[in-house]
Amino acid sequence: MIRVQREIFDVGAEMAALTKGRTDIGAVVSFTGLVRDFNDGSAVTGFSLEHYPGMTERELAKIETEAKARWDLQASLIIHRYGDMALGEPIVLVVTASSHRQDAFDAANFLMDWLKTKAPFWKMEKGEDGETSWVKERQTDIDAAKRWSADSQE
Amino acid sequence: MIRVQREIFDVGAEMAALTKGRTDIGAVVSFTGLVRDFNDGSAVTGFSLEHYPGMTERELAKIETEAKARWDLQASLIIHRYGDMALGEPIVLVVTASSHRQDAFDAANFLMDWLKTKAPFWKMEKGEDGETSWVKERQTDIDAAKRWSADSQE
Amino acid sequence: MKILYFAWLKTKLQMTEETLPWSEERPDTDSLVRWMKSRGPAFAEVFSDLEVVRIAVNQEYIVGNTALNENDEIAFFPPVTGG
Amino acid sequence: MKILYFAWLKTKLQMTEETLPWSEERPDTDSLVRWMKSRGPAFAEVFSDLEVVRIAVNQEYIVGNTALNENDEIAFFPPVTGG
Repeated sequence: MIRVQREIFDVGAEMAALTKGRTDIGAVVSFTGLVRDFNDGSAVTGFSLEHYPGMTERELAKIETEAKARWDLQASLIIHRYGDMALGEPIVLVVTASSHRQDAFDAANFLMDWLKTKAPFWKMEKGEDGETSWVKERQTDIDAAKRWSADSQE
Repeated sequence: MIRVQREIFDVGAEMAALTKGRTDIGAVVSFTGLVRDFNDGSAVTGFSLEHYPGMTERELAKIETEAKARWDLQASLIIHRYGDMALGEPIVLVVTASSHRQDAFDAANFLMDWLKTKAPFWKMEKGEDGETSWVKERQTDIDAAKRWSADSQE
Repeated sequence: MKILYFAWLKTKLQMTEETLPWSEERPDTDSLVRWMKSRGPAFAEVFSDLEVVRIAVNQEYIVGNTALNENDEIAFFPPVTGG
Repeated sequence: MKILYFAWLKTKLQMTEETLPWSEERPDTDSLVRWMKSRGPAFAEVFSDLEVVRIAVNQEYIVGNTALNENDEIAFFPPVTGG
């Protein structure tokens, strides 16, 4: 399940909804990305995310489908926000549920790595001086995403 | 932070409490273990966990300390229940917070693997016939824990 | 053809989208990029380093030169930084 | 010495804990286990396969034979299955 929204979301409520009423799920892993007050050593005072409506949903759906093909998942959820966000607010949530602990961990890790390099979102930060700047891609994110390509089923 | 308790806990509330008021945390990973209605192909109708009070807290604290030594963690939480639990209820929660996504993922994965093989808990399941049985250790858990020993700092 | 710009490309070009009439001079993405570079200093700068410009046609990333049709939606944007 | 039993050891021995007087016959964990085996059929069975019995002294796992003192807490239990 994927959702792209401007509104803030409640991590706990989303996780609870995914497993509510189910007694067949043994392991749930979540990743939450939050707006930090610093980045690369500089103070961040404001934060905004632009995205490409339409393509965002397509890419997230493709990534989720790939995760379901690679791991034994009973449920999964990706929520990604766009627009203005306050410091400390959640930006993204990935939840994976599986019978197997390692499947849930690996799938969540994979979803984040691929999302980081494929989903069309762009972060803009405001610094202490009030200047806004577009965040640059990180080599560590590129490298992290490549880990999953060696055993790609594509 | 570690907690060993009989009472049920609220995954979302625990996660929220860990990051509440903080704007320096970028990544939070959680693992939740739930009581399933089957195990190794057999139906499970009831569930109970015995533990070794005192040693449990010591082992969990040691495991958490080891994770903090290995990864850059801003916060961590381990909650483990004991006693009787209903199907679908949470058994264990591990939460890790870090500036770095991969640190949060790896630390949570490690905490679960070591907890599974070191923390003195024993599961008892009740089957469809009403018979109770102690759950046997799994080779996959032993192997999973060994992954983290190759680069052990001990 | 509908053209979309995102993030710093949008900021530099001061444009979020535009509609271009179909032209046989721009039958594919390579020729479209060449034409873009010729539009003026801001465009020349934005398209000077294609290493930092991603292209999507009809909301799919493209690999290599890609043929274009009249009703295509072409998007130019930097490497993504979400998550 | 305080002795604790957990999980199926507790079930089979029908005992969760007991206090043993200090004895020079049981100065370490190896001799304690030998003495345990001699206590009767249930004990002999429980301690027959030490591969599936873990030992903790004063709430710490032990490695190899370990010296015991009068006020020690010794626990016997199967491989753990929490989480």
